[in-house]
Amino acid sequence: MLTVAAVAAVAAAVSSCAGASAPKSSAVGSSAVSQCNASNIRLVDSLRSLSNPYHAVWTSGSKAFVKSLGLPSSDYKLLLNEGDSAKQIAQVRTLLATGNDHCTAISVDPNENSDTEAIVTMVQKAGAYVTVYWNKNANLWPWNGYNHWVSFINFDGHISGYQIAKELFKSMGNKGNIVAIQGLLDNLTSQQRYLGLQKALKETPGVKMLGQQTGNWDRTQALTLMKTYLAKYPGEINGVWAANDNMALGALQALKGAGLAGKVPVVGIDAVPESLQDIKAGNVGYVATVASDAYWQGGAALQLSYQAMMGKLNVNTLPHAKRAFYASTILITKENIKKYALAPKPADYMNDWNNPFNRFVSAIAPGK
Amino acid sequence: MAEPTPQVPVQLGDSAALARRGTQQRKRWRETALVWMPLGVLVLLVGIVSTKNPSFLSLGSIQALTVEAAPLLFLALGQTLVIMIGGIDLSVATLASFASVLLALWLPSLGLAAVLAVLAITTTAGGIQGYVHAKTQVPSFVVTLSGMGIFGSLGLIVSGASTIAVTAKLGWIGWMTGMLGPIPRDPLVALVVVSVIAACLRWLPIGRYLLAIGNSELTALLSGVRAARVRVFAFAVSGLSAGLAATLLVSELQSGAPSLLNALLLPTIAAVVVGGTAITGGSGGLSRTVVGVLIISVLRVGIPVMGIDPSYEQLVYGAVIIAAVSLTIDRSKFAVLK
Amino acid sequence: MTVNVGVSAAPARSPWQGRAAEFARTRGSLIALIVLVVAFTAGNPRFVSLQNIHSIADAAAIVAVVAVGQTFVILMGAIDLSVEGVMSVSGVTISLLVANDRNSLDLGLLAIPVVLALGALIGFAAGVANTRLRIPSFMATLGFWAIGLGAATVLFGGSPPIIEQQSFLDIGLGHIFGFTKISYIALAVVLFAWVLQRYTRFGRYAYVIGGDESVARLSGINVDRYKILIFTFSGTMFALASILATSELGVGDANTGTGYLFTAITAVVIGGTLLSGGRGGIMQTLIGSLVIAVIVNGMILVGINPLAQQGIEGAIILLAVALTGWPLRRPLRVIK
Amino acid sequence: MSAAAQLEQTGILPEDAPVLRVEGVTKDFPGVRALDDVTLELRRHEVLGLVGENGAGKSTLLKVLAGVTPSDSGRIVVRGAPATYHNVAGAQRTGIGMVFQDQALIPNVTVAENIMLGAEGGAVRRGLYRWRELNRRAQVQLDKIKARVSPGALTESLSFAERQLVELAKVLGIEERIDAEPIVLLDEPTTVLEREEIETLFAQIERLRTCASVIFVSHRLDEVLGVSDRVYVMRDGKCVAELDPKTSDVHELHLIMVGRGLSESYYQEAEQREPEPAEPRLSVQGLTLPRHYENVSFDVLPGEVMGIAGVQGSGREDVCRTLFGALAQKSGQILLDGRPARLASPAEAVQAGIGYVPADRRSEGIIGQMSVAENMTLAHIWRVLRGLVIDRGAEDRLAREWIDRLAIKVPSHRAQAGNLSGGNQQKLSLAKWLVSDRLKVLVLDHPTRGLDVGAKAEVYALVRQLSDRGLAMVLLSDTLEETIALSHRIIVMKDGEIVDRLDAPASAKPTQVAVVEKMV
Repeated sequence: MLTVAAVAAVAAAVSSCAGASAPKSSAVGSSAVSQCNASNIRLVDSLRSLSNPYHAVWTSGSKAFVKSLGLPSSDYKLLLNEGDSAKQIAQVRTLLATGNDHCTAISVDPNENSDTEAIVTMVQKAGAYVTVYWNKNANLWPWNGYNHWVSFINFDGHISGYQIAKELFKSMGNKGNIVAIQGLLDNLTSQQRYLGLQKALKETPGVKMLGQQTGNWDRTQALTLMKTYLAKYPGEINGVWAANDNMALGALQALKGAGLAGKVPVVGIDAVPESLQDIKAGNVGYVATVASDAYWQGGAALQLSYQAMMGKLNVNTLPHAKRAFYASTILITKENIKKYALAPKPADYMNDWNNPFNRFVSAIAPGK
Repeated sequence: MAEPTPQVPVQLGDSAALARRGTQQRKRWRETALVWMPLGVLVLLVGIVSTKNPSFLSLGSIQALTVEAAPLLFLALGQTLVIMIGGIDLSVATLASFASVLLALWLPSLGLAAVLAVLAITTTAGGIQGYVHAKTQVPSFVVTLSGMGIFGSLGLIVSGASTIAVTAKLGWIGWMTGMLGPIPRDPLVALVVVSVIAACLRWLPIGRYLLAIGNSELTALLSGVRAARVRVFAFAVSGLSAGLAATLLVSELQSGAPSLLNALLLPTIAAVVVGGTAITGGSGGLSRTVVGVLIISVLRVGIPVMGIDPSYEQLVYGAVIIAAVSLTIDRSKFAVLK
Repeated sequence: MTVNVGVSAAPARSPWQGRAAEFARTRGSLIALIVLVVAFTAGNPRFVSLQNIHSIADAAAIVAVVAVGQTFVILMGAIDLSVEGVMSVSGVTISLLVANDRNSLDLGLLAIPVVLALGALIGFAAGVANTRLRIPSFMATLGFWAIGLGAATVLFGGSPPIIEQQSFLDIGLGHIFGFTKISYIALAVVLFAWVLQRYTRFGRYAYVIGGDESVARLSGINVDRYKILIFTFSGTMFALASILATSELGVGDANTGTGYLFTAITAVVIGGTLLSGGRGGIMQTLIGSLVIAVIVNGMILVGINPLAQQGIEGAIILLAVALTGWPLRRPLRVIK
Repeated sequence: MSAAAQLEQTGILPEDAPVLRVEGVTKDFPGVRALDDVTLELRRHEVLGLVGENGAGKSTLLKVLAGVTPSDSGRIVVRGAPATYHNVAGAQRTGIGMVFQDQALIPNVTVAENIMLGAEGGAVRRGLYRWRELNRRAQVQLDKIKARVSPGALTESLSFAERQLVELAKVLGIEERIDAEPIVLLDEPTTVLEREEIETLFAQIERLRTCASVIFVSHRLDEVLGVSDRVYVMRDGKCVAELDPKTSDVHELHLIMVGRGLSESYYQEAEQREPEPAEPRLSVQGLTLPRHYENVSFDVLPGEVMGIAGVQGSGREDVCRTLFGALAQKSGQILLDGRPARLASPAEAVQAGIGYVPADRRSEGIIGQMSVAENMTLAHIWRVLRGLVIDRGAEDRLAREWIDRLAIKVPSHRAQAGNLSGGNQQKLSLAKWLVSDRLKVLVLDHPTRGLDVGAKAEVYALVRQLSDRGLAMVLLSDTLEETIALSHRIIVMKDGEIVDRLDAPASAKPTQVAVVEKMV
């Protein structure tokens, strides 16, 4: 059962998690209930593109969830912005202008921090409901006048970055040199993950970081970067820390090319199928990754917005802790790989979808 | 088109006169067709989208469309001038992102001064590119390509590679967004600015010079036109429009980020060309660009609401662009087509 | 983006000026390359270590292949923006055709010619759009950029097909004297392209069309045919580049092409090929590709702040192009 | 139809049968009927002269014959068989080649490639160029016209005249290419050639007579009469007369061409008034630009026309470019009305009151896409500014005024300049300067190049008026005759230096011989 894994993974969170387990859906019914039915309900994802595995898995999760509600697949709408903020906002705006907004539940992965405020404001005006992942401006909070913005869910980059770093160091015997490959430099998550790495480095005096550069989340760039690292520090690199799996896999290719695969351990984040396979195989030195569990994300956010829309969840009475929180991530290593190597089955997720707060880890409080 | 002078037909004989009238009518028809073609394409697209999803014609939806079009229109405004003289500005979107960062950083402390400062900076930045391009005789493509990199880096460094939220004094730019009765403000602001520039091109010598340089720079030079200055002007306006686009977006998003508008570069160029301005320069104008921007905007927000499988959107976009351009461009404008 | 020099008004350049200009245009990039190498070596001696030279070669290889295709297009005064589209769709396609974890087609290395044909087809289509529909190459290829990306997304279907064809992966991973096979293939491509440029109508007519298209028509040359051929060739080169990149990545990535468009064009321009067409050539493009690879690699080796890197790259490029073009400057010279 | 078929045809053709017959060919362009039911024939081994004013349809006819532009109706019969080609390549296969007026050469490839362009034939084996063979074949063509040009040279490095010769060599290539005798169309091949080059050309035409048939178009009527066996005169797109050169002369020819006689005072020499001695308008002192010209000094009085004679490379073009700021001088100075003028750019030259009428008006004189009025005010927009704003009304008035004063034939002042005939375009590129009352000096760079007699006469008249208006003019001309006739004084340049100065008062014009011997 996933929740258990989550608990095991993030020991620190146990108490809070237990304390915050599924809310009794006894909130006052809203006017929306009656008028919303299969014909006019819209469950909407606004994501970057289908050309990256992460969002692809996300959508499959969303689709499975919609199905689980017994709604026709035509009720599910997917908006792709191809990394264009203006486009993402425009798409949401048009969406709200072309349908019954009181029966529209939205889940957004904002392209930039900046997009969030514009989107939630529009949604608030239109009377739809939205749940937001990953990105928002530090000073923007759902409880500041947005009772149609159900929750902001993030995954603590500090923790993930820290966890994989620790695993990496462990596999290196806590000594030696590493190189780091960062994500987009102007991306908050990427920065958090890097801070996590630095925390781990402080704790582990034996390990030294030779260099850190950006691979812009991109596999090819990471590949070239790793080659350059290998040339810059021949024979000195004992480990590779990458801010996501995509880049970790790119670096791994470079190591393969240099005949170092398996000798130099690699870690990443996101748990894309490929890295899971590598961890499972265990022969190429892929030590660990972290799952924010895109499949779950797809369903969970829609669920929150949907419940609010149907009046099953009263946003106004929801405690701040539940309107902006870090959800649990799962550290995946050789030990627990078996469970995650295979494709996700909706059945495993129903519980965590029906009780979206199951994966609550900690509140994101202002000034934190 | 001109009516024939009295003496010419006499000289040519009746048959010729007839022939002329025929050919002239054909030519006139072609020209009118070309003027209205972009508009036709726009109507066609809207028609197709709204048959798939009638609510696309709802007031709200149309408002949404025009709001989306506003920043694009600003960027396309500068791009149009540059393309009119046969150049291209690849830096305009990145410059706008950079501007958004500066504005977000300065607005709280400086207020209006921040807005003016940012506009001044982007205008200068554009002008400098034009100057370098004119003086070093390096193609605008290369100059602005490097500009793209430079402004990108500046944006990252100045912002410390993060989004800057505007905490105070938003009022100075806030008025640009929101509604004025049923009409959204953003497109209004954009339209006003565009009309002003358009008026300048129509009534001031600079407009002549732009076209002259686009058509035959050598003749312009030999007629004493200071081409370098005109270049600087075109790129400066491009910079200014980048600044304005940034201002608009910051006022809408209440924050700026080092890659906020980067993705708008290609849509901008596409808009200008779809509008019917020849990529080789020497023709076209802002009115055409306005239509072009609307076409592109319809594609950007229209395709998703048509209920096409999202994974096919890019395919459709590309195909429609080609189709649209093949209808709207005036092929008589380029002697040889590259 | 066109250059024309007035027949009577533009002052005739005196011979030595001409030679200086010619020298700068053809050798300038080489000088820039040398200067950069010296500078970076000063910054970090490791720069000239054999291993680093290998990684520079690999980095330059794929760019060079793309740039070779782009060179002929630019020589005739056009431009091909479809690079990233073609590369992306080719990357996904090849990974689906060789042995992979998604399907059981497994054409083996036979997949390579198939994908090359795909690239050729897209190039051909772009060429037709350019010559028959009479759409400027800039816009036509812009459209095919999107189309390529779209097709890639559709084929990609959510997760990257993992390649299990060892013989194919070996292209990217196998080494000969330290250099990956990619480098050798790229070199072969460059040499082949040089022969095309010097000894075939395909190459010579690229210059002719770039020199004066209407005259070419007057001389009874089937210009459109050669234009289409050249776009077809560039498409094929982009596909090849994508195949190499994919063999290196080991998976079909729907973003294989990301970043290659501007990099390749920059390589061509730095080499001294004029965007206006008619001037330049393959060998210069090769040097241009090396310059880019050296800049990117060198900045990392001397440890320049990641935030500043793209800016510095841009500045260096502008500087290089401006300096190599300096002697070409003339009053009344028209550059767009 | 195939070359082989034509061979049969040629085989059975009687000696005097026409190799080319044009039957009722008609061609319409937007706004004008360029060819109106033209019928003519070209006999074997003859040189056929074709004359007529600009816009009479000569060039159009040649273009139709060369497969550049299709005709609307009528047919062309080559060696007794109706021609089916509809492009240049086809025409060449049929044996028809043309030397184009505006040069048809690729600047950035070698001379050899240009000569063999599109007909590399055996020089390309299995798709691969054999450069030595290509150059050899090109050399053969160049030798025919004794052109001292290396096949390996880059075309753009050649002088304009040299390029013209390469052009001719390119066409002569047809001889070898097809198995029938070629038909060579020469569209004003002599316009830019220097004296001795013209001689070689005519020698070449003589040679061609023995192995080909030639249609020769030129505005220099004496040339045409000298070289042709028969002469067709065209007017308003029709063939209006066929003459025998031996029995007709320039005057008769001109009479038929323009419908009016060639006035005795063709150059209006009677109109030439000697300028009163005065402070020189333009004074050039010790102008030097290494490798271009050395220590050039001369004065031009108000109302004076200063002709500069010299062969290609004499440096006279460069001097003019310097005067107009298109080329910077190293040392020396230029005075306007006694005050030193800084002319670092054309813009500054215009500011200072210097105008420049370029030889290549299409690409340097006018902007085809813009209206006549816009072209006129381009250089002096301030003439029609009210404050900062263009006063369209004023612009229209100004344009109309000058259209009338120069008798420019144009449907309307808002018509596109590109649609005007050559002569009218030239008038326009003059008007561009005349609209300014601040104009002091006018540089005329081959002002009558490619114009027909009628248009030329008008330009000459104009020049006289301008000198009456007190303008100082510097004149470069294609023909010595023109230079001598128009100028008050002439300086002769050679190898970048002034070698002689001659006075040319209306009463006592120097002979061409006197000038030529100094030039070469």
